[in-house]
Amino acid sequence: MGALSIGIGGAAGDGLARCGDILARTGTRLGLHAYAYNSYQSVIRGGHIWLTLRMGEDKVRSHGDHLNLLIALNQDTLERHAPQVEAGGWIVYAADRLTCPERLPGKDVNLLGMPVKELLKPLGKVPPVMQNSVLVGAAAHLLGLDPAVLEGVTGDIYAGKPVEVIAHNVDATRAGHAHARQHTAALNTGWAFSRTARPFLTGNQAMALGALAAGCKFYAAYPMTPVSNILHYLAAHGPDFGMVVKQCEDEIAVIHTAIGAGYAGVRAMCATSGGGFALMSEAVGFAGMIEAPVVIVEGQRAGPSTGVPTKTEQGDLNQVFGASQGDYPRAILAPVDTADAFGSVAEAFNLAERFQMPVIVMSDLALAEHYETVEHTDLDWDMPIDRGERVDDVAEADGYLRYRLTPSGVSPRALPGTPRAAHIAASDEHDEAGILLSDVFASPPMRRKMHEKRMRKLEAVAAQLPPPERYGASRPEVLLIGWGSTGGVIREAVDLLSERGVVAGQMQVKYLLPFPTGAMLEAIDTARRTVVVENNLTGQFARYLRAETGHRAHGLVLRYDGEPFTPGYIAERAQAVLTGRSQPLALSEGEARECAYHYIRSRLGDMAWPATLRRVGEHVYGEPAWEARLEGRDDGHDMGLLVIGADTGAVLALHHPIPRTQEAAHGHA
Amino acid sequence: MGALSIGIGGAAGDGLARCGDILARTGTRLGLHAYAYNSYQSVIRGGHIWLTLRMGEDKVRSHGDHLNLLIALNQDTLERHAPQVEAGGWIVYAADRLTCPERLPGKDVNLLGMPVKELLKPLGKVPPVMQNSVLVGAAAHLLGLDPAVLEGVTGDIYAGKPVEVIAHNVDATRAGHAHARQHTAALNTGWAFSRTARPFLTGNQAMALGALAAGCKFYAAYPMTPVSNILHYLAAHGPDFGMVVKQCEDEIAVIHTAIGAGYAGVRAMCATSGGGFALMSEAVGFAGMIEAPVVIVEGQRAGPSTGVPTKTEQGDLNQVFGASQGDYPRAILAPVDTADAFGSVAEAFNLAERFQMPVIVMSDLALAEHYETVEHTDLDWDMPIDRGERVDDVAEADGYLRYRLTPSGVSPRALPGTPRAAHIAASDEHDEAGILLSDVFASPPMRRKMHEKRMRKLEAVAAQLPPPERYGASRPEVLLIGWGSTGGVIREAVDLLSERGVVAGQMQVKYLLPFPTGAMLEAIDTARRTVVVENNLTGQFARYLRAETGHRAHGLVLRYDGEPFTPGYIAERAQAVLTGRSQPLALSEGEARECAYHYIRSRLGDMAWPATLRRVGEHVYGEPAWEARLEGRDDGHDMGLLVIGADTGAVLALHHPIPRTQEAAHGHA
Amino acid sequence: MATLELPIETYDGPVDPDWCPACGDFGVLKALKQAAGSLGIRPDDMLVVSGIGCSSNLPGFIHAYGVHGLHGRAVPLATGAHLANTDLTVVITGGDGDGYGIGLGHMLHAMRRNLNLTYVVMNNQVYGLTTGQASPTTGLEVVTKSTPRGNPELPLNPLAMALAAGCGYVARGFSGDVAQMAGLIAGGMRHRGFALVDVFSPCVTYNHLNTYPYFRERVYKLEEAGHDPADLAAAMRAAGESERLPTGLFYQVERPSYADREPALADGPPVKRPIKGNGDAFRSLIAAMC
Amino acid sequence: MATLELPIETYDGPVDPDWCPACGDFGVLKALKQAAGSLGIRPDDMLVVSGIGCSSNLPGFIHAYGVHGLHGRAVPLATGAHLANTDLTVVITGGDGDGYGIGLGHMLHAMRRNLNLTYVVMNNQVYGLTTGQASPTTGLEVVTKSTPRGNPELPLNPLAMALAAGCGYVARGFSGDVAQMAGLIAGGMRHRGFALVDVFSPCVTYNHLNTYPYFRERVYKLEEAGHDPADLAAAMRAAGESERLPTGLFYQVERPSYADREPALADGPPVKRPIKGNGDAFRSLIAAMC
Ligand SMILES: Cc1ncc(C[n+]2csc(CCOP(=O)(O)OP(=O)(O)O)c2C)c(N)n1
Ligand SMILES: Cc1ncc(C[n+]2csc(CCOP(=O)(O)OP(=O)(O)O)c2C)c(N)n1
Ligand code: SF4
Ligand code: SF4
Ligand SMILES: [Mg+2]
Ligand SMILES: [Mg+2]
Repeated sequence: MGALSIGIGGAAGDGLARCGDILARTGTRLGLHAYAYNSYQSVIRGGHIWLTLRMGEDKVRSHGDHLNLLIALNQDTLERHAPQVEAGGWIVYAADRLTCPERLPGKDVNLLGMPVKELLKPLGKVPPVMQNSVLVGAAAHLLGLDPAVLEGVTGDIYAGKPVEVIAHNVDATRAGHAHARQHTAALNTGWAFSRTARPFLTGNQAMALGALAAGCKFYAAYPMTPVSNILHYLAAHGPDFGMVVKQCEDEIAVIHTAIGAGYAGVRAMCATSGGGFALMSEAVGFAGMIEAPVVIVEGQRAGPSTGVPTKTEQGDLNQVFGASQGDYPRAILAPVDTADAFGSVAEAFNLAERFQMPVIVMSDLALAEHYETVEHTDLDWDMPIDRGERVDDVAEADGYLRYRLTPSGVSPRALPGTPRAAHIAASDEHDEAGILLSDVFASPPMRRKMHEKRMRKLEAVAAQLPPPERYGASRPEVLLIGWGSTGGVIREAVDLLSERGVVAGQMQVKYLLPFPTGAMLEAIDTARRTVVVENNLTGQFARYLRAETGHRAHGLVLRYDGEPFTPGYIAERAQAVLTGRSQPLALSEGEARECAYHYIRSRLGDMAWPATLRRVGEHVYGEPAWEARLEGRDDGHDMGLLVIGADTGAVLALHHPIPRTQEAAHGHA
Repeated sequence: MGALSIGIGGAAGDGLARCGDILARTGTRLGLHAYAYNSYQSVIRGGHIWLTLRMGEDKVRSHGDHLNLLIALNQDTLERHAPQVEAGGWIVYAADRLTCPERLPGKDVNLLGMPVKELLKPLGKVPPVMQNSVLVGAAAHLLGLDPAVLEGVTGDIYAGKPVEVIAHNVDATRAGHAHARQHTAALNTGWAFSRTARPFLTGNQAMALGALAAGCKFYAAYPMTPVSNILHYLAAHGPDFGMVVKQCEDEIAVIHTAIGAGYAGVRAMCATSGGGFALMSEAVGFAGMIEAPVVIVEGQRAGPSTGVPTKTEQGDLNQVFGASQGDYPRAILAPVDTADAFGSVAEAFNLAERFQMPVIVMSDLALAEHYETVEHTDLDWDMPIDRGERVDDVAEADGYLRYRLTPSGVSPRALPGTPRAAHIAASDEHDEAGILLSDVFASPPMRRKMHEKRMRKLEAVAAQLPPPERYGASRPEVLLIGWGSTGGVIREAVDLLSERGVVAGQMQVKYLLPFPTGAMLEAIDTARRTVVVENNLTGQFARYLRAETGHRAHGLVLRYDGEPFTPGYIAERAQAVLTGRSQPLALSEGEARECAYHYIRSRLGDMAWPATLRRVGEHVYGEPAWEARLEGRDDGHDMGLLVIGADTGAVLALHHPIPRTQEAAHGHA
Repeated sequence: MATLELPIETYDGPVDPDWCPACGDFGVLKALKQAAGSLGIRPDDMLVVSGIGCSSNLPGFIHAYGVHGLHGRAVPLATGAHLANTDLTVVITGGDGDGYGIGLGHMLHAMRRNLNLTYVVMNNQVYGLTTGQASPTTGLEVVTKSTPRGNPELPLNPLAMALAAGCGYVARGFSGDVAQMAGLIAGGMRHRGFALVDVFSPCVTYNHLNTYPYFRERVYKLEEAGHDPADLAAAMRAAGESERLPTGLFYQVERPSYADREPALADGPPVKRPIKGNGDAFRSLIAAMC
Repeated sequence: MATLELPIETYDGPVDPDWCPACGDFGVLKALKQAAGSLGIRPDDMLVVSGIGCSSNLPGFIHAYGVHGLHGRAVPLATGAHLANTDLTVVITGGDGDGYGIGLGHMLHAMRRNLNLTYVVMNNQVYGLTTGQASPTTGLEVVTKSTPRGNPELPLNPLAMALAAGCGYVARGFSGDVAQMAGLIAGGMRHRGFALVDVFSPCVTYNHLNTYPYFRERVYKLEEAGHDPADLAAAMRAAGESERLPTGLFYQVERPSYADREPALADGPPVKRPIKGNGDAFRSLIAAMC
């Protein structure tokens, strides 16, 4: 059997991340590959959190399209996700707290309602979240995970907590495992369990490790989802590597502090998300102008503006490309997966120092926060380090020209403190010595030559970058073109298309600037159709591709509701492009149900749920619509009809039911 | 005779702007058209300032390529510009202060050395700048300007100064005029002098007036070249129109203040240059998200970073297009000349309010600061005003949905204070009522629909914008494509090409977003060759054009030394494209001379000047080079040889001369 | 607390707050409603502006006009809305990170301008929404997610800063005492000019040091200690206390507000004036260019 | 002034200043050279960082390492350079608009962090380089290009702000007294932590109110008036004076600097440490992920 997907749902504060962590670590210690994505909200307690963990014996590159095992921590989760469990799958929940109405699960789906209170009784008075460990134990049994390893992992995950907490959790998983084993057989996964553990980490952690391995000695940050974890990680571990970690008062201070450190001679990095990067943008051009190295991580999240801060998007390409006024040299890299996140950061430092310029590494919430197993060799401590041309001493006073107009555009750098090389690095245009051209010594031709010198550096950068990697058929019917973090999921989509008989290929762009125009055009030439796949509304990369190559993709697969792609989503829409069908914009039934949920929860509280949906024509409401019948969650009584426009998504009407008393009266009349 | 160009040169603090002003106003009051461009530096006193004033009977659209009359306020000006005066032209200067060596002027150039001290003697003790009025008087005579009008203008320009200052200046112009008339005849300009005065104003003033006419009631700003004058102008006059003018502590405060005012219901504007806009960029997306109207003027200057703050460039297109994270609706307009600057601002307000979004008006230093005559009808107080759909009262409490999901994407707006329409406008994604989707009420499909609603507004904007204006031949051999401020100079280049027998046309793009893709493709189809003309290094617009249309221009005419285009510069390089010649990147002789000047003035002071230049091959220095022979400014003695790389612009060597004493010794040996 | 002109439910928002149970911000929300009710401000005439943070979510939980702005920028946003429509009562709500960190400069400049705004800062001495990093008011040596080896920075003293910046109304409340806080906020709303109400508003999830009991043990009321709010030096001294923690009105002085000095506001709020201004003035500007 | 360890010409820059003749900034440049000379700081070990403004052009006119940064951002830029190489003597120079306007927040946070930086602000109470608009220290009612009907804002009191922010070295100089200023700057450079030297540095072109004679009539020296720089309350009082204008050292207190508290600096400046850190620590981080 291939990979299996486990979904865990609950509210913020339900301790859901830890459930996932324990299951995943147990699997990975046993030698499995794993991939975990957590869909959560910007709220500290409450809401609906949905974690998907996919595990298997081969490399897992996305959280997938399936649901084989559901762990429901609350009623909401059962209601929303039980119908999604596939045939042969299982639903695990606390039977003494939740009820799983019969109508919810599909055919051949098994229920494992656990008597949580009873199983926990031997432990004495324990907090309600302890249910989680019981359910995790049960799930571990279903997955055939060795209970000894499970117990070890549980202990490790709770390390640092009081001993009785650790003991209780270990006991609870054990109880859950034992009870499940008594009542049902494990799934037939066919997994062999090599028991060689791979590192299981997030993109953020990979980047932090990449910085440490590259010898970065300065990290400045201001907290912002989805990159705050880099700060937490480096604040905890950086000092052991001689790294100064500085939280600043805002992102403007962050980047200037990093540039100051880079100018003074250390490898310096900072990270932020779109809004923080907007604030930094003036300084990015400044670094380009004074030719100071600095590495900036831009972790995209769903915008515009504050947007949906805990959701993913690839919507900042325009911003990163356009950052700061004027033209200046810089490179933009978008790592294609977790392993590449490590390498890209390390590479960014080499580019930044060799070419004395800012280098931006574009990540996004999905890459930054999802966990994935990588190989040990992907995290290479001994990567090559190139610090660029330096001047360590100057014989003659006044003999040093910081901005010498060289054919390569690179002017050897003297750090402050270097004897006899004192000079000024100015944000104003300057001459070879650094003397300002903006003031009395204006000189249009000198300005022109200095500007050309800086930009000339990009020619050498372009020459040294490897071409984008290609996957799949060499003469594909459809070439999927992606950029950055979607490398894994698009690859799975290519495999899926192949399974469905579509000859497909993939070009995943990592180097956005300088852009691999030649290689892209060559790849495009081999394909009958091209489809750009990206996580945003306007197709920013598709436009970018056209700007750089003139090629207009035959179709786009976009997603901009905050969720990351799945292979099935991509494959289905790519096939639609091939058959000339247009991308659906109207609300699907599932989406209409979620819209109804949103309306109910925000306006009517949690007594109702959208029991059934019906599509109606546009004659009444001016557009086709979905009618959701609302029912009481307790006894299924009629709570009215909610009408949602299928095109606009607008709530077109809420028809209240005839009040029960009145209805009764009618009945008796 | 057509238009004539008058050049006035001196140092900052020499009162040069006023000279130009008096001459220009005298001409425009007499019915002439005029265009003035001032090339200056970021220094309060000193440096080299060069003002070009071009006047004639027909509309003048650029400062041109010629020099017919030079007014030199210092020796530097004579040295640098006397050789540029064309045959039949004149050089006016204070003969008792400066000397004009014979070698400088070309053939058929006339010198008018004025005995300034003598002419000023009757006025008693007056400051040295009074020379200016004498020279202006002389120039007015040469141009055939009515001395009575000249005196009136002088009085007006000095209005507000002490009466004796006014009187002295009037007397000085009179004396200059009289002396010149005694000694030489006026030029034969053939000008008829209709004596109907047109407004003579800068792009900044046109924008400020546009805002006043559009009913803008709030202007926020932070000083920054080249838009500070909008602040000065509106601070002085805005309150008479009920406009609040607020200088803030930085650009971030500026834009938020403007957005706050726009949200609260007044028409609000702000202006900045590239660096300030970078700081504003986060907020631009915020305005897009909460759907608040605001107008932002981005006055570009030579970047990157602080760059050359008093020089022009069109280098911020990438930044403005890419401003802020994520996708959000907004419009970008780039007025094509001074008259259009007025109309564009007014139009921007209508777009901003009708579509409830930020609108950015892109200007640049050349447009912002050059003076030009426009027609009275260009500055129309009675322009139409469209304030968009509003809700002024809501019958039922809770009946109002601020972000209603409408088919057009526009949701009627209720201002704070409107009864029963209280709601929240959030930078987080939200539903129709404004309730946040980022927190407990997350809903991917609602997010998708709200995102689509906002972006849908741009379809209606695109539908209502007029296509770009076209000039010249309908089936041109070469179509010059420009954007924004270069409308006038490119038009003159088209005329020049036509004169030279090249069938040329022009498309000047004003609406950058939404982009007129269809109209552009049609225009491109009519031309054999396209050449994009823009004031920056990388051809930002050419890339933009390719992104929007797929069309790659056949050639580019770029300029990025800080100076604005002239018709001749464009025509010459466009012709080079047609004949397959590549754009020259090596330093021209004139540029090499300016580089030598820069080196001399910054390193050696002002005793030397680069007397002659010689081109040498690359065998000695690794690249072809210019050898500049330096001579003493006083007696022409040898001061050495300066070698400047023609490709890189680097100073390759400075060979000191054999010291004079030594030389003398040799001679005697 | 004075009797309410409008009942507190007048201001009940469209959704329930999603703060953690027992978060200090609940107290602030209640106090703000009481303050508005005590002054009888209609929800339609009130505008609540915030930045980003747990505390900055407040405008979503009150029935009034609201703008949930960008992190750190509530003050200039409120400034623009206020100057465009001086008839609105504009209140700013936010956190210590938002207001005293990234937004510090804006706040201090607004104070010296004496803009007619009331600023309520829920100072929980931590970044709540981003899950617990050090804020500008986190104490020296305190361990947080971003300072696992102890905070190396001296905390900022917001009240001292406000006093030094010339703020004309400086007060401090505590979420454990809603009645006092409501009075302080109402006082700020009545005050002609900028008013700062700093509030000890415990973050029960990420700050286990500055808790309700921590404050209960330390707070005392200035009004009960004979403090004279007209005495700037005494206010400065009180602001400097760190063993016991004074609450109440530290300082108040009346000066003309910015709006009082702005010539363009002489004829009323710009939003209520006709869109077209003075055509004659326009024509004379054009004439001056000829 | 103490005798010079290095002659003042040591610091002569590559070009002559292009300030207007008699601009107050000439005095500051001279005082800075004297201060550096008195401490014997080699130009190669000194870094002068600025923002944008006439005053911020200073690093171009002195022989030392210099960064002419962005408007308002000199403080964080200097912070990074300082922490990367704590062996450098880092001085920040700039104007009132740059430092007290757009850069105010950065400065105040740097003060509470007690970063080892010396900040010299040429406070000419106007925006010079942009040709004469109101600055945060322009007086109430003063007419400038941006306030043709009089400035409606109270000026900011930089010394009071610095004192409230916990700055450990607060001084004021006057361009008319280079010797005193040199001493104050040298004191700031010697001080372990953040030092502010605010300077009355007249803009002779755009400020015709706060001129040399204006200051000459009003200044007096704190050291001659028996002021005790250890007394914070007295410093605050002196900062509040507006009739007579005290110059000299207002306040000084020694506290550990930020660098003293930063664990990563324990083994010396990061720039001097080997590029590769601790491989074993790296491997144990990886192990913890398995
Ligand atoms: C420009 C920008 N940077 C960072 C963030 C991330 N962010 C959101 S809230 C917050 C801190 C909030 O702290 P505080 O103001 O104290 O509010 P609290 O949550 O503690 O109430 C940060 C840093 C952001 N939204 N925008
Ligand atoms: C982001 C940004 N905004 C605005 C400017 C324009 N600007 C340059 S200098 C300056 C003011 C300088 O005033 P101050 O700091 O007092 O220096 P001074 O010239 O008076 O010495 C401004 C606003 C800029 N360079 N960058
Ligand atoms: S995290 Fe803290 S501040 Fe945020 S809601 Fe919870 S208790 Fe309140
Ligand atoms: S404008 Fe003022 S501050 Fe600038 S150089 Fe001149 S006198 Fe000095
Ligand atoms: Mg907080
Ligand atoms: Mg100043």
